[in-house]
Amino acid sequence: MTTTAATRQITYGEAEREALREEMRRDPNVIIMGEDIAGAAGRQAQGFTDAWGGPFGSTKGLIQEFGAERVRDTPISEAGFIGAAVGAAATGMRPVADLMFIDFMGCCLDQIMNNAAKMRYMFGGKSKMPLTIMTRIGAGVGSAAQHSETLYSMLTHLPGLKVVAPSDAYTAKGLLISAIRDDDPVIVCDHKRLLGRRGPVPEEPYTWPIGKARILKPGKDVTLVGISLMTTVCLDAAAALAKDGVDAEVVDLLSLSPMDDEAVLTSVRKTQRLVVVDEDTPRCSLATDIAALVADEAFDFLAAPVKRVNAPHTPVPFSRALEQAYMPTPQKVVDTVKGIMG
Amino acid sequence: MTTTAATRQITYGEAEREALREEMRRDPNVIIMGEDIAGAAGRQAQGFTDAWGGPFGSTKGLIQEFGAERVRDTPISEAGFIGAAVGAAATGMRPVADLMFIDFMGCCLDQIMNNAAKMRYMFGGKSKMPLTIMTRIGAGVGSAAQHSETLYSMLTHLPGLKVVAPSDAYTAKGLLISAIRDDDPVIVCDHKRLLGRRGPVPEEPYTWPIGKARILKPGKDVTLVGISLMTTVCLDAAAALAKDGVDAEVVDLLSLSPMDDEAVLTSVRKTQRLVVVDEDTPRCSLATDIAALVADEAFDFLAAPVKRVNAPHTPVPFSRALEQAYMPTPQKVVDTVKGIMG
Amino acid sequence: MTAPDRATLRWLFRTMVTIRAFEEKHMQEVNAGKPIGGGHSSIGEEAVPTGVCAHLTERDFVASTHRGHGHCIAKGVDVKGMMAELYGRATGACRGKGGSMHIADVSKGMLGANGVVGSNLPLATGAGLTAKLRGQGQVSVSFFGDGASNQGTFHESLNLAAIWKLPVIYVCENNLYAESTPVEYSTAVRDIARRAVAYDIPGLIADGMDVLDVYEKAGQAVERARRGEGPTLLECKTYRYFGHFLADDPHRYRTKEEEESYRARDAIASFKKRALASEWLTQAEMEAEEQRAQALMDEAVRFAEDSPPPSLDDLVTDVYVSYPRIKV
Amino acid sequence: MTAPDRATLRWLFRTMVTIRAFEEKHMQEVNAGKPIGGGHSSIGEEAVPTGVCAHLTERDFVASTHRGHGHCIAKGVDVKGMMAELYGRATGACRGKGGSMHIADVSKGMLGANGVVGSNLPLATGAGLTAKLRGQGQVSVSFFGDGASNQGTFHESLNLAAIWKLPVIYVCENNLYAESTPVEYSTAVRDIARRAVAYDIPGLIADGMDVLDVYEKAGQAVERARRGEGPTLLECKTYRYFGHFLADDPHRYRTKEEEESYRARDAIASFKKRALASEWLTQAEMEAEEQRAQALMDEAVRFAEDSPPPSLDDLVTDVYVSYPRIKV
Ligand SMILES: Cc1ncc(C[n+]2csc(CCOP(=O)(O)OP(=O)(O)O)c2C)c(N)n1
Ligand SMILES: Cc1ncc(C[n+]2csc(CCOP(=O)(O)OP(=O)(O)O)c2C)c(N)n1
Ligand SMILES: [Mg+2]
Ligand SMILES: [Mg+2]
Repeated sequence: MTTTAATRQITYGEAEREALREEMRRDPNVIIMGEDIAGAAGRQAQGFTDAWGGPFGSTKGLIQEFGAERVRDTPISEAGFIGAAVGAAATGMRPVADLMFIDFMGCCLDQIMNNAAKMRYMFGGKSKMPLTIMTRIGAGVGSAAQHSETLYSMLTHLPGLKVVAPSDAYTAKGLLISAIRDDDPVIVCDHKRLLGRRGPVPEEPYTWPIGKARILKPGKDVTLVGISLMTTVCLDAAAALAKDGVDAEVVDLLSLSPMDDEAVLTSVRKTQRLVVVDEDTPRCSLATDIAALVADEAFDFLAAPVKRVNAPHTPVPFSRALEQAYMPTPQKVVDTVKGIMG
Repeated sequence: MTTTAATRQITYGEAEREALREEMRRDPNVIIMGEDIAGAAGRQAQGFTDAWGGPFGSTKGLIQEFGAERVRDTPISEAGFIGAAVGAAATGMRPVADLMFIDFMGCCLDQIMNNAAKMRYMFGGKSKMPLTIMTRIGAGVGSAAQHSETLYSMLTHLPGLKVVAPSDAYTAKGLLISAIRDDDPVIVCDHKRLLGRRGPVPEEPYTWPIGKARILKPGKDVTLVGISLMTTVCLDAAAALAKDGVDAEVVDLLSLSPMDDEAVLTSVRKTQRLVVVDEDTPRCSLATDIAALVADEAFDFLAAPVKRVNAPHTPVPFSRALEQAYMPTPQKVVDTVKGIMG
Repeated sequence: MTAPDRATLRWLFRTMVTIRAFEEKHMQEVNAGKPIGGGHSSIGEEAVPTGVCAHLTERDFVASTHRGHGHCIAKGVDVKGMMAELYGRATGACRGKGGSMHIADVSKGMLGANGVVGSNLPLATGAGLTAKLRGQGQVSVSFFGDGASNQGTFHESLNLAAIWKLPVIYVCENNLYAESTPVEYSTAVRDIARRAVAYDIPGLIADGMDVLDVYEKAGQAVERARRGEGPTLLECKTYRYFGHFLADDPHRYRTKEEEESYRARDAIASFKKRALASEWLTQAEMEAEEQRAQALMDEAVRFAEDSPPPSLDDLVTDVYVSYPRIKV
Repeated sequence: MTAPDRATLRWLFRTMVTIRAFEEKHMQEVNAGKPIGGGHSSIGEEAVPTGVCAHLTERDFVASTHRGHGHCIAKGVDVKGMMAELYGRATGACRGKGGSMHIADVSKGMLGANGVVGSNLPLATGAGLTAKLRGQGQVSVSFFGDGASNQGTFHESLNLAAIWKLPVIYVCENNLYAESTPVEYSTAVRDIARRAVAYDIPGLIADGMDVLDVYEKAGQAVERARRGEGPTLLECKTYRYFGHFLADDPHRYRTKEEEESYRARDAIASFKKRALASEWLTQAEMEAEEQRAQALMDEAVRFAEDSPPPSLDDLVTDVYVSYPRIKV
């Protein structure tokens, strides 16, 4: 973690690309693999290269610096290439596998769950799994039910995996570097609607520790816990609440597994009220996880019911109006907070 | 639901077989498919048939009555045959697909999550998905990390799926019949350690409603919510607590999605204390889900922190001693209850 | 081969021009900034769904892909409902809840476009199982791309259909690309049809720019399926004229010459020429079809624009047939 | 073919009898009611891992299956650690946490037995990628069954290895059954090796009851891989003498005649006969190897029985390399 004052503003996506580039320079074992992460695969000789740079451009330019051996386009075979990344990680590489959308994890979950997550334990601690999986989450871009899910709750459920969800360009770079350097498998969940947002990012490599949340706005009346894009929803809600004299503290979770229990508990012990804002569907979600933590370990401090604002228990609808209604919004958070301010 | 007094005792596994047989007699659209659900596939002519009847014998005898067209052994291709069951359900059959162990869901989750669970919604309500998936869950039989998981929390997370977990022979038959008759996809989670347990089961077909919990032991001091095998752990704990003068109420959840919120809330509003006992790993689990529900909707009634007894956040270890330590036990429940009896 | 009868020829032409008109209209509307979802254009590939679906009735099944508009039209899904779906309207084929990648009409045997590559092959296989169990000669078709042929579901589905002798036709639309990835990079075999060897089933190749060739080969496969002899893998060599999705610039990964070579063999234009030369259809008849298709699209857009969006209550309906309540 | 050198012949024999002795000992201990996990016996199939691993060094990789004891032994995993693992002891190969289906020794290139059928093929493919990137001539082997050849991972892995020319040998142990399911039912092709056509790679068939035939064909595949020419699919026709797992009665799905026909070609017995006739090894040498194997197993059991179970703290260790704390 660094505290260098950074004035340069780049997008979340650019910050990730920078993280990848810096780590690939630093360690020859770092490789990247995924569908269209460069593009026009195999056509360098015909003058085509790097046609896509990933579906959102996060890997653009890397093949030009590092070549097709280390920046590997793959066929559409998620179990095959993510499983191959697992095998490469078990044998000494430090692969970054790109799963285009988290909605596709059903195509490769066995490799993630039964191999990547469990090998170290099953082998009695005698192996490492320095694997990073980058994937995109979230609704709000009109992509309908199979390209808009959040789903990190399902991965957080699984022992052996680490799961992070940056909320801006700064944490995107720091967490991705941490993920790549980590000897455990880390899933990095990037919200599509954050990729284009700009923020200050130091040029030199730095890490944001996996397992550490941050307080984005201190407050004393209620704790809002946000994850990924929802952190910005919390900030907007906090601004609106401030006008009504409610001083909300915003906790940006960042790491879902391991989770910074202490940051959440400390905040709630102070504010005595909690609203978790989570874009994932509600059942067995991060929101219930945090609510349960607090209802156990901060129970005596609570002055009001523990509240959650999630997407509803439905697939993501296509129609704009419905998709709008699907998303947690600052207004829903404000209304929820008001309901417990007594 | 029936209240016929049943004196006949059969095992959980036999009760399921009876449910399958009765439903297959009742409706020609009901078919079963899975690996070795009959066995010796294709060798009837050589005098071999029904060699296995499923890995635990739950489908034994069915091929003899219904033939190989309706009782279909499959290759080892979970995505292929479970996806085929989805396609058959979308076109008018009422298939029961057997997923040998829930640990293998990573091989076919895409079909379950993106097709079975979402088709009706994505198609604007213009389709049905009368699919049942039977699968086995749970540790405690020395099968190690890839054959002992519980994982129903991940499926409960998914909108569009229904998930049930019977706790004895009676509910096994009633819930399986309900699942088969249901027009939505239902996952039936059977704990390996329940399959051989006997209980009273009426001979005629009956249903246990999906979405309905039951109170197995009324009590006034604390609510214990159990799921699947953990219900029996709760009963044992309740018996032990009774000796110490603590009167526990045991709620047998049975349906995980939809969940009988009211049954849980009503109980907790009465007892003011809750311990959820869930064999699944703790993060984003059913236990957190129930805890969060209560911390929200029964908050004003709570007299103590909401507690959960889960397996730890680890894979399932092989060594007996470790596996024993892994499982939630009556003693752990008793200790947890004592910690909040004030 | 002998040409199909006049009614069929007319249907083939009508279907191809309807697909193209739909795709062109969609592209126009998107480019005009209409409040409408993007999508994956199938312009250039019209001959494939057309030549295949010519053999099907409403009782047969089709499972489709992200590039599904053509499959839907060829399978008889109402074009107005399709357009309204792209607009996210309550009158859409999926009441606005599915969008381009999920258009379906189960009542017509169209089991849906599908946004997950390779995910539809098991579905079509299951529909084939239904067909087999019903014993009424229905067949099932899975359309999928060259890219999809590398998914595990391809392998599992073909093996399953082969051992069970299911009446399924696996139609690989080999348009040379999966997004920006050339098939010669992603796929370890020159002709995808060759993969049939691994399941001991027929593997046929059709010229996907020639609707009559597709029609003929698909006919063989459908007949085999209806006779109960099992599945066929049919590879159609085709081409998409535009990018992977509407905003994609394909010139970052392929040459203009390659594009021109396919456009020069355009399925509609070459059919027209042959139809005139062979006196299958008159110039006037074909022009009438083209005008009809244009008019239909104008009508479809009007219909969509005049339609209301779904009610907000619809957010929580259709998740289940029966479920107690879903909170918002 | 010319016979391998004496040292190799001796290694082949030693490895086969060690595998058999291990499996027999395991079966005995289980039947005697020892506190030990069950497992999947590979008796009858010893020639396959032996003939393949004879070409490997510790720097090469192997990914194995639920039926993995033979692969582990042939790849040089310590037999005492294996036995202790079955006993769930702290001295086990996996410190008692893995059990029969997860025995591994990454330091020896053994990437683990694996309880999910078909799950190891991508792993071996990834190890092949490491090998290729390192450029030091390492190779990677995936062992898997006839049943596993119907999993999607088979298809995805072979395609990936083929397009990337990875040094991977996919060894299909076709023992005719997947649990109780006969291969002729589950698998739509007579020779699984034929599936190589779908990836334009060599598909070889070896007699899995003849260690020298396996040795020869595996040698071709390993050489090809080391030369950087890419993967090979090698099908070994073999047989398991016992049930799928120790408690399974195979006579519910296969004939005693079939069993006898394979036992008559037993890999160890027939090797012995040939070795004597060809004067590769003497009777005494071979008896010494057999006794050595027996003694090793006795020692392994003693070692296991004398070893402590894991400490209860181990429940929550080894989940991660670094993680703040895991509550029990
Ligand atoms: C499982 C999965 N992986 C990746 C994607 C992203 N994706 C959408 S379309 C596509 C290319 C598909 O290529 P092909 O199968 O050849 O069909 P085409 O687009 O050429 O019609 C990809 C990679 C996806 N939708 N699903
Ligand atoms: C994904 C998955 N499906 C099912 C099983 C259950 N199972 C264990 S071994 C086995 C048969 C495997 O057959 P094959 O691949 O031929 O190997 P063999 O046992 O003959 O060595 C099955 C179905 C499993 N472990 N994993
Ligand atoms: Mg394509
Ligand atoms: Mg086998």
